Order: sequence, then structure tokens, then C-alpha cells
Amino acid sequence: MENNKYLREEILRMSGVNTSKCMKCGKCSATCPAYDEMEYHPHQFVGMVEMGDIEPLLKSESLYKCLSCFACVERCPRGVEPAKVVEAVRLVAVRRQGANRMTANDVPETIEEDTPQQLLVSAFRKYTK
Amino acid sequence: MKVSYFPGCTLKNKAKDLDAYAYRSAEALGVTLEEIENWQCCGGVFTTSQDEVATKLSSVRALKYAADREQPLVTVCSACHNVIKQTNHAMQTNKEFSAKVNRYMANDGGYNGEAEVYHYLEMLRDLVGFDKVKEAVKNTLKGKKIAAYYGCLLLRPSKVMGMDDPENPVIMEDLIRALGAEAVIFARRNECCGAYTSVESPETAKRNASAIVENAKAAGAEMIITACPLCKYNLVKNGADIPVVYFTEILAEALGVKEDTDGK
Amino acid sequence: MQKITREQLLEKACALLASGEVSCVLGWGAGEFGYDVTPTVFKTAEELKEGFVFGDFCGVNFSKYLVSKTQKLEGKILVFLKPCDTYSFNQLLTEHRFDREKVYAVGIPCEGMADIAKVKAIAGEGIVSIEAKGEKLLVTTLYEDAPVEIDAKDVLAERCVNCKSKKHVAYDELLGEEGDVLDSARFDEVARLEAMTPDERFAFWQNELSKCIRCNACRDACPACTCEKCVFDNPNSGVENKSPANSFEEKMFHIIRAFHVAGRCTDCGECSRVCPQNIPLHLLNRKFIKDINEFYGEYQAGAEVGARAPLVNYTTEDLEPGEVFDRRGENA
Amino acid sequence: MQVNEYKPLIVAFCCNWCSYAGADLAGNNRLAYPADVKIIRVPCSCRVNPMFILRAFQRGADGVIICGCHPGDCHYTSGNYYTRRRMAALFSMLDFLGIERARTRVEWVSAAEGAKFAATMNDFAEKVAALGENKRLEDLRCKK
Amino acid sequence: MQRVGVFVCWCGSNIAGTVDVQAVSEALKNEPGVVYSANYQYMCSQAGQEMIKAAVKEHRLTGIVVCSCSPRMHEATFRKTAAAAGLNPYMVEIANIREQCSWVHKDMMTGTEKAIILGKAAIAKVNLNAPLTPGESPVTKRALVIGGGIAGIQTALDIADAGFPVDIVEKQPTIGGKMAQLDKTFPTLDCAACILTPKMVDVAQNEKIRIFSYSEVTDVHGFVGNFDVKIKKKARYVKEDICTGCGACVEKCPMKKVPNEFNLGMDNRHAIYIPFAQAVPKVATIDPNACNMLKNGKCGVCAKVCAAGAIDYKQKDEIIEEKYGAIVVATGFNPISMDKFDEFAYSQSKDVITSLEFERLTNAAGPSAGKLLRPSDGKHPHTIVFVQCVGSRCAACAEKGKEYCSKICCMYTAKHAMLTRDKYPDTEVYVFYIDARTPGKNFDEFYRRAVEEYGVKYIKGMVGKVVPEGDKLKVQASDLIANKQLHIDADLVVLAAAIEPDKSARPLATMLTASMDTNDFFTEAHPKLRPVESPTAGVFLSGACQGPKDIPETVSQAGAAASKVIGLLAKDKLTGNPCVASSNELMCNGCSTCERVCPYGAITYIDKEFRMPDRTTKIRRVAVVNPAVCQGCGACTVACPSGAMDLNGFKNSQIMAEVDAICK
Repeated sequence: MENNKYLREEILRMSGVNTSKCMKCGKCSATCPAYDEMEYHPHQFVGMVEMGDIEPLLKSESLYKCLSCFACVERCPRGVEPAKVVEAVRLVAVRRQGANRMTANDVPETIEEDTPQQLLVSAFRKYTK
Repeated sequence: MKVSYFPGCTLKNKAKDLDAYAYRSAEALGVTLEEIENWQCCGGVFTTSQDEVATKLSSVRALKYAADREQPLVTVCSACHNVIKQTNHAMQTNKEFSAKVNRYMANDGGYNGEAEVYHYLEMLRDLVGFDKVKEAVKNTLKGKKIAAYYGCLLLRPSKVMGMDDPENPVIMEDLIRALGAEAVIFARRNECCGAYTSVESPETAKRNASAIVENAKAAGAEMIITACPLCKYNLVKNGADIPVVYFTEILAEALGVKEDTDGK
Repeated sequence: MQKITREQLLEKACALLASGEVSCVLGWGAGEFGYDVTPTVFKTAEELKEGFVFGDFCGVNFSKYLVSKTQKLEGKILVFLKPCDTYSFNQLLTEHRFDREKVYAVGIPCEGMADIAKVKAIAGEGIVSIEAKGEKLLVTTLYEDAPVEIDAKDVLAERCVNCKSKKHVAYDELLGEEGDVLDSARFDEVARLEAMTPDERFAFWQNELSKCIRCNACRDACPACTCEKCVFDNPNSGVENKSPANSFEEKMFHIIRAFHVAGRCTDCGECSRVCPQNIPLHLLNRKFIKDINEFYGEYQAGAEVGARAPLVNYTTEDLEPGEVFDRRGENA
Repeated sequence: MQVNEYKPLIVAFCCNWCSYAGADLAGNNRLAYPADVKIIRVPCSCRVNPMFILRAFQRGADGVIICGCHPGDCHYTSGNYYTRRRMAALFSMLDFLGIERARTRVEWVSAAEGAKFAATMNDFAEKVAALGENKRLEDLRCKK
Repeated sequence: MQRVGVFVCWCGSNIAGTVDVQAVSEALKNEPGVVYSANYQYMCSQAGQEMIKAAVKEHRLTGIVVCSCSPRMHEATFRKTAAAAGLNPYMVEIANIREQCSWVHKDMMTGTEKAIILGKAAIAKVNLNAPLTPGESPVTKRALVIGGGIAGIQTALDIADAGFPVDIVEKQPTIGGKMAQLDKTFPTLDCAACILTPKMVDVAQNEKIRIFSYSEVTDVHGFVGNFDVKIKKKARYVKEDICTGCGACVEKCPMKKVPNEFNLGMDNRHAIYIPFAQAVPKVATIDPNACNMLKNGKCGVCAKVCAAGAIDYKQKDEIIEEKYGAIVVATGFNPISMDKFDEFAYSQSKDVITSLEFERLTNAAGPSAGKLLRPSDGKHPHTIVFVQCVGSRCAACAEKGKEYCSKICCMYTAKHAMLTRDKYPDTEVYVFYIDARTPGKNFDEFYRRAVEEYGVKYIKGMVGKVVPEGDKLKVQASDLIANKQLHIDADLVVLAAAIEPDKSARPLATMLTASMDTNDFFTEAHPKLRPVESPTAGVFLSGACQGPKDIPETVSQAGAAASKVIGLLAKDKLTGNPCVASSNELMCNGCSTCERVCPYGAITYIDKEFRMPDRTTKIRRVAVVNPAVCQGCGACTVACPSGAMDLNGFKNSQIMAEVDAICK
């Protein structure tokens, strides 16, 4: 396992989360509505960032499965805010050169007659830089 | 009473009637929604990362507009509400962030979190009062069993949104009761429908949406109301077999302003 | 300049004496000069008519006198209280310094009192009489034929320029109209000093405190200084010493005095009013008040009877003494 | 060592239950700090009257430090909370009069913190020594 | 002026290695008041002490300064020596020239110089010392126990056993507390009622014990050995001494729909009620909020059927005043409200219950007569999910949960799970846990038995959401070991709610001037060495009011508190610490400032008559310190503006003299 101290610091700073507050109860993963789509689950994001084991997360599709619904943030008994950790890791990934998850070219095939603007706007905000 | 109003992208396009219902209902309750001039899209998502500044400027400008007029800022869309309220909170509590933002705001004059942000529902509860809403009802919805679906954005993070108990909210139920209908409470009303990932993983959206609808039906609901255009889209798209409508629609209906009478 | 007149007060006092409600009146008595007013006890209407005065030089805060007078005099005492005096009145009640039952307090409005030093600065020495005329004061001196006309606003005492409240916080009866607590600029001067460098501050205070002749007037006039025996008069306290000698309490007198009244001082300004050397002693008290407000939340001594003063209170989250400086810039 | 080297005089008020015991522990562990530091034992930091501090300065002390139990650990439950408020007010006042800030300090030292006691005294003595002799309080009323 | 003797100790080479002890004793010879100065190898030795005694006699010493090790080490020793020589023991001062001089300085010259200064300071102080005599106060030989749960019961029984009278004040109509509501107890599984109710009967029958049930403490004054307490005995509208507890009134009462607190609202009781069959005292109580007769004067059935004539609708609250020597707080705990945890759907489904409700459901005297049935439909549950740490270890939000571990939940959940599997082997039982915390005799074995022998499924993870749908509770949870999200269709969900101190504890602590932590648990005088005493002398702690604990721990703490009380009550007089504050009444303003900072409530005020120089008299309010209560911190001395308040042994003048000696 790699201990990437720089990335760890970067993610903690961006997210404002103190991952050492986690007591590993698993309530975040218990509450997650996108759990089954994820390879790494909310509690693993917290645990792996705490350990500096971040590269696997950066490569994982799980980054794009989080709904940012904040259920984990709301229900965490220790106030750890896992969703913010996921988001920070995702930003580290998409901010890398050419790593945008979505491009404008993807839009036509995604869009349907009744697709609300909101959906595209937020997808761009979440998946691109 | 006049309030600054931030409609947001969806209400100006795919969900125009929601905007119209909101205007007319407010008018019927003695509130004028004054649309913020030159508002810009909120971006749909509040980026929690502390170093994201530019994406939050459009919200700050809207806030500044309301603050200058000493009006509450009202939104109908729960996504806009979430983004703008979280931005305002960051402006109030995060000095580093607000300093950075104000460097961009030099031409507009500074902003330090003076505005108050209300969701349309909060406006009904705190500025108008549900008792006033009840008095204004023309067509009571008596006999209807309506379930309120909150979704994720409206309530969370509760420390910032401060709207209601995030696990046992009552604001929409109280509105339903004020309009004369029966409020059906179901456990999945604050579980995320997954609409955000419709682009990424439509299957999540579908699975969550049907679980929500099933849960509401099992609790006896004949209709679901939402406060988020995205939720409404997702629940309808994924085959809800009971009506899913925006809360402003039943409000307009009960207040007797649903039909366009003044050509607006 | 005062809205309420001597006649109104006199009428009220005589009526209360006549009805037997009070047995004497603690009021302003005529001194040698018009501006020289002495706290006096009047027992009859005749005495009042003869000696009672009221005008722009009646700044004396009577609260403190109640401590001794309620002990010595039989029956109820009528006392006139300006808004700022009522804070001292309440603070003394908080400290159980007199029996409230023995006092009949009449709140009177105050338009601000004049500072004789400021008058002299304009009109010169040798003042024979001063007469109030609307917003003006007519000052007759030995050396000028015609009275000098002064705008009353120009000679307002410092404490009145920065009046903190026109509202009475205690009374049995109110004459005239009730005012409000004001937003004053009373901490501006403290803030100005705070913004100086330590050297500048030291120079300022060295200059001011070197003027002190240790007359004890500030202590004797202070309504918070009502100790049965002051530490500075107590041979056993280790700080007793009255003559202006170069010794311990001499240098520390003003610091210790300010600390002793910190949290209890209502900012009535009597200390500076009575100082013959015009040392701005109130700034020391205001520094404590300002700090307390900033560190522990707004607190106005005397606003409420029974309030717990900030220095005899605490929270577990209070700031550390070292943080006092961290929270301000390097100079401030 | 030069005989005439300036040595600051430092008075340390230590509460009996925590800080005095912390000083004892520093002794037990032979942790050195300057002999300029002289300790006065008080039952609790809240026993320290501002008069004592001013008296020390007036008699020639160059620095005064007050040590007590950590907030929340006071033997008398709340004494150090009062100390904290009183000293915050007093130090701010001394600063207002232009007296150097580094001459006064409050530090919480528990009975287990011998090392902290020694380190605190070393640091304080160094900072006070850097200021030189304490002239200001002496001169406060002597405008030249 | 004192006649001071100075004794410089070498402490072998400990001091003499860095300090020139000869020079020190020479230098100190010339200090004011010093008439004798000597040095010796070991002052604390027998020979050293004899040397001091001889010097006292020979030089008629009135004060002693020992320059030696820390006073924390040998101050007591030298005080005894002084006393043996006929001096007041408080005429001794120690200059600490070892820990705070020779051990921290290396240079002989520096060390010697500093030792001399420290000696001078001690001499300056001793010159101002005055003989001190500890005060004495009598002891009222009666104890008060506040709270009638197992903690209060055990404490009261133990105190009474030693022959001292005890009063128990209990706010409920019966004693018994939480333990009376429990079914079985871990890890032995003996029935709670079987071991508790005999003790309740013992209490009722003990001549030394009085029970004030349905009562509250409303006022406490006084100090250790001498508390004056007011107890409000609430009107129960039944004459306690006449009621036989026959229950006829209960049977006939027409008001039957009052939620039964004892069964946590899971069934109903009557407006007149006896909480449970073994209640002590076994007398009826009328609920004034439910009784029609009391509300609108219409009914009166109970009075008609009561053969003893015990019903009294006109009864009023009664105030009892009593004196006590010691007070034991045993106010216990309550489960926290589940209002803020609706992700578990507690408010939405009757089948989501707390563990205490589960106790009642499985208790033979409970609402379902001991059969484990779902509250919603009375059906037998087949799948049960237990959730641990609901509100415990919750640091996210103070309004929601508690930061501490509630300690008892792991064990009672294991008990519930095991008993369920034992009685109903057809049920699936899941326990979601964060950490299974089972330290204690036979505790871990018990928990393992639940897993290994009874087949309880322990899952390391947490429940995130409970969705009632149809007649099922859809439980969404995490299994951290399998790294899976689980979806279980359960019939019953049991929440191990955090426990918190009883709400009555905070106002009581204020009355007692006893300190509390931020969680409203009472603080102990010392967490290790004085765990059952409050810092306020004469107030003792028993049971969960001090922190979460289980029954065995509570009982042992109750016994410990009792033994401390007995130790106190066995004394006829209490001797205090003489280093206490005292007020000079001639200088006292009576301003109440000192009273506000006193952590012990040791300061009161009296109106005192003073004769004035002019032969008149003057009545002034002055402070009086109760030396039995004062602990000598000195907070009041600084708060006092006039300096009237001073501290014996550490007087203003003494500390100033030390400052002067050091700074000279």
C-alpha cells in the first residue's frame, strides 16, 4: 500500500474533513443509496484517505457514482462528512490534465426531450473541470 | 411583501409552469416575487471543496442583489436553494473563502453574508405562515392522500440548511394539511432518488426512484409532491404510476390560481 | 439647557415632604459660585427653597451618598437621579450597599451637564455667575462688562458628549419623558489609544499619570468605591500610603483602583469630573469595560439589579490571557 | 561567565496542586531552568491578587508568571477560570498602559508536566531577559 | 516579632551538592526575627527532628523555617515536629531548596544564592504567621439518599445497617428505579425482580429507613455534617398511612386510558394506580392530570370503594424540613429521546422500539405478559435487528447524541439477543455493532456464548435506514467485514438508546453546589482516588448519576458511598482545614462579590450591629465564612474589593512579604 502524504494533505485541506475522527462504525456505508454501484464505499474513502492510500480511489469509477446526497454526512455520528472526502478525491481526479469525465460531445446522446437543464448543469459541474 | 426571487435554469425552461404557479400563488398570498435581474445559473451543485471559488460567484451575486434591496432571497428549486444557502453560509463562516470571493466582487461592492435565503416552502412557513395559507385556500384538497417527497437537497446538510429535522421533517406535510389534504408519511421521503447520476448510472436512478414510489404507495399515498424539478423528472421518468407533481402546483390549485387568468 | 426646571423639582420635593412620604431630600445645594454645587441634605421646604439649586452644573451622582445617608438619617430619603446615576444606584443595590426601602428615587431627564473647565477655557477666569438661556450660557466675569455668551453644546462634559443612556434603569417615579439607551462613541478614545504603539501609549499615560497629586478625589467621588475601609487607607493591606511618595501603591494606585471597580464601574464618569488635574481617568475604566464586552459579551454594570459581574463569572470556553493579544494586531 | 551580566528577576506564582507539583517533578527529573525564577506557592492560581503582581514589578521583578491547573482540572473546580478572566483583564490593562506584554504570562501546568514547567520557565526567562530591565512601571508616574 | 529558627537540610548531597548549606545558614542568621540558624545532614530524620525540638526549647522559638525538600514531601512531618515541641504546627514554613533549587541548577554559586533568597522569603512569611487552630463542627447523624433506584436502595441499606437513620427521597410513587423495569440481568440471567424486590422490602421494613416517595428535594442549605433540607412530598390524594394497597380503587376507576409510564406507554393504566405489584410503598396514587374528580369534581368512585377511607381529594403538597449530616446523590439515568434519530423510523413504526421497551416486552409482568410480540399487530416476530450505539459515541451534534459510550448497551443487547434465541429458536437475530465492549467478569464469555451457542448473528457495521413498508421493516445496513450493504426484512428493530443523567440532576447539583461535567454527570472529587465523593464535602455519589454503569458496578459504588457516609456519621465532630478564608467584619462591605465566586457556598451574610465611635449603633450586612465548608482556594480574597476577605496561612500580607523578600 502506498502512503501518498502529499495527496492526503491536499484532500484533507480541500474537503476540510478530519478523517481521523472516523470511528469506523460503517454508518456512512449503511446509509449510502449508491452503495451497490461503488467499488470503494464511503467508509473506505475515509479510511483509505486517512492511510494515504489514494491512487486506487483516483482510478476508481466509484468517484462518479456518489450522488452527493449527503445522507452519510447527516448520519455520521462523528461528524466526519464522507461525501466531502469523495468530492475532494473526485476533484483531484478531474482536475488532472485532460481528465474531464464529460465533454460537450457527450451531451447529444445523453439528452432526451424532457431532460431538465439542471441535470446537465450539475453533471458538468461534478464531472469536469 | 416583496422578495428577491431566483428562479434557476429549469424553471425557466423545462418546468415553466412551476415558475408560473409559484408567481401566482405568491401573489394570492400577498407576496410579490421580484426576479433578480441578470441572474446566472447556480451551477446545480454546491462544490464542497474549500478551494472552489469561481463556481460560487453567481450565487454570491444573487445574494448581493437581495442584500442590497434588504429583501429575503427566495428560491423554488431545491437545488438552487441548496447551492445558494450553502454559499451564503460559507460567506458567513469561512473568512478565507469570503475574502477570496470579495476579490472578485470588487466591482459589485463587497458581500459578507447579509442576505437571508428562504426556500419557497420556508417563505410560506416563516414569512407568510401556514395559517394564512390555510385561510387563503379556495379549493380545498380535502380527501386527497398526498405524500411529500423531500429528497436530499432540501434538508441536507441540516446544519447549514436549518430548514427542518433532516430525519423527520414536517414542513411539506404541514403545507399539505394547510391545503386540506391528508399528509401521508413514508420513510423513504428523505432518501435520495439518484437523479443526479441519471447521466452516469441510470440504473441507480431507476432503482431508487421505484423504491421511493413503492414506499409511498405502501403508506397509502395517491399522489407525491416534490420540491425539486430533478426529483420530479426522475420519479416520473422511472414510471411512477401515481401522479408526481411539484408542490407549487397543488398550492396553486388549492388557492384557485392554477389556471392562467391574467395571461402571465 | 435642562428641560426640567428647578421649580418642578422643588415642587415635587416639597409635596413629598409635606405628605410625609419622605423625611428629607438629598439634592444639589448652592455653593460659593454658581457652578460650584454641593450635595446637601434638606429637611424642610424652607431649607429647600433657600438652598436647592438645579442647572447645568448639577453633575453630582448622588447614588454613593445613599450608602452613608440611609444609615444615618431617619425615614425615607428623596433622591433625584439622572439616567446615568440610576446605573450606579442599581449597582449599589446589587452590592447590598443601602436599603432600597429607605429611598424614594425620582428619575429626572438630563440634557447633559456642563464642564466648568471648558467654560473657563472660553470665558476666562473670574467667573461671577452663569445663567442658562435656552441653548446658551451667559457667563459674567469680573473682567468683562458684558456677559460672554457660550453655546451650551460646546462646554458639554466629556461623559455627556458620549452619553451612553438617557434611559432610567431604576426609579420610584419619573419626572419628564423617558429616553433610550444610546449608541455612543464612548470607546473611540480607548480604541485610538489601543491603536498606538506601546511606546506611544506609555508616553501618553506617563504624561497623564505624572500629573496626579494623589488627592483621592477620584476615589472619593466614585460610586463604586464605597468600601467601609479602602485598601489604600488600610495599614494592614500592604498598599497603604497616602502621600505622593515614590512607593508601591503610589504608582499602582490607578491600576489597582481601576481593577477594583472593573465589572462594577457603570462608566458614570465622576472620576474624571472631579479630577483637579484633568487626568482622563475614565479611560482606564472604559478600557476594562471595552475588554469585558469584547471578551465575555456585552455587559453594562447596573443595568439590572442582581446581575453577576463578568469578573466574578466564567465559562469553560473563555479566552486565555495570552490570546488577549493574539486577537489584536501587533500594536493594538 | 561575566559577573555583571544582566539577569532578570522572575516571580512565579504556582498553585499548590498542579503547577507547584509540576515544578517539583521538573526537579525530580533534574530539568534545568534559570535560577532567576523564584516560586511562590499559593493554594490556587485564583489566590493571586493583581496587587501581588504589581507589587513584584514595583519591587524590581522583570517578569511575573502565574501557573495553575489546566482549565477544568482545578482542585477547587473553578479557581483557574476566575484567574483566566482576571489576568486577561489585567494583562490587557498593563498593555494599554504601554507595559511590555512579554513580562506577564499565565500558563497551565499539571502535576505531570515537569518538562512543560521547565520549558515554560526557560522560554519565559529568555523572553523577559530580551526585554531588559523593567523600567516602565517604575517610571509610570515620573515624567522626565 | 517572632523568634525564628532556621534549619537548613543537606539532604545528603542532594542539596549540599549544589548549595553551600553552611553559607545559607550563615546568611539567614541575620534576617529579621531569626535567633537561631543551623544545618544538618537529614533534617527529616529522627535526629534532625530532635535537633529542631531542642532548638525550640533552648531558643524559645516561636517560628520555624526548614530549608529542605518540597513542602509536598515533608511539611506534614515538620508540622508534627513543631507540635511535639509545643509550637503551633502552622508556625512552620518550608523553603523548597531541593526540587526547586539544587536539583534544577548546576552551579554552586547560583544555587546558594537562590537558596538564600528562598530562605529569606520563608522567613518573611513566617514572621507574619499566626497560630491556627482547625475549627470543629458537630455532625447530624442522619443521611439523605436522593433517588430510590438500586443505587439509592443499596446505599440506604448499608448506612442503616451501620445503625444510622437514612431517608430516601424518590420522585416516583415507588422506589425500585430502572432495575424494577428490567427482565433478566447479565451475565447471570437471574431475574431482576427476584433480586431487587426483596431489597425493596428490606428497605420498607428497616426501622432506620424512611421513604419519601412521590417527593422531591426542593432546597438544600448548610454544609458537611449539617445540611438543612426541604423535601416536597407531592399530594398523591391517598393517605399513605391508611392505604393498604388492596387495589380495589384501581379496579373500579373508570379512567382506564392513561399511558402507563412503567411500561413506557406500551399499555394503559388507570387514573388511580399502583405502578407495579411489588411497589414500595404499596399505596395507590391518583394522577391529577387524568382523574376526573380532581379535574372537574365528577366521579369519586375510588373514595366510595375504599374500605379504609384512604382517599383524600383535598390533599396538598407537604414540605418536610429535616437535618442531615451527609447527602448521597443517586439520581440515576434515562434513555435519551429517539426524536432526532428518525432514520431508524422510531416515530413511524410501533415495531421500532428501544431496549428498555424490549425489556418490558419480554418481562412476565409487562404489557404482553412476557410473550415477545410485535407492538403493532401482536404477531410473533421472526427477524429481529438490534442496533447498538444509537446516540452513544455521537460527537457530530450535541443536540442529537452523547459523545460518551453508554457502557451497558453491549451487554444488555447480548442478553436480549441470547434470550430471544433461547425462547424462540425460530427467530433470526442480528446485532449491528461498532465495537463489542465487554470488559467485566464473565462478560466477554457471555457475549461469545450469544454468538457461538445461541447463533446470534453479530455484524460489524451499522444500520443506516429503516423503512417500514407493509408489515415489514426494511433495514439497510453495512457489513464492514464482508464489505457489503445488507438489506434485511425485519419484523422488529430494537435500538440501544444512549443513556443520560436524569433531568432532575442539574437543578439538584445547583442546590448542592456540587459540580457536574458537560454531560450533566456529577463530578467526583478525584477520578481515581475519591470516586464516590463529590468535591463538595458531605455530598456523595452513587450509581449512574456519576457516569454510565451496570448493576454490579452500581451496587459496589453504592456500598462505597455508604461506607464513606458511615465514616462521616461515625464522627461526633468534624475537624477542618485551618487554612480557610475569613472576613474582617469591620472592613466588609457585605457586597456579595465573594459569595459569587465561592465554589462551595461557604459564604453567607448576616446583619450585624456595630457600635460607632459616636456611641450610636449601625447595622451592616457582613460576610461570614463557614470554616467547615471553605476549602481554602482564595478566590474570594481577590474578588473582595476592600481586602476584608483574607486567607489564613496565605494572607495578603504574607504573600506580599514573600514577594518583597524575593524582589529585594
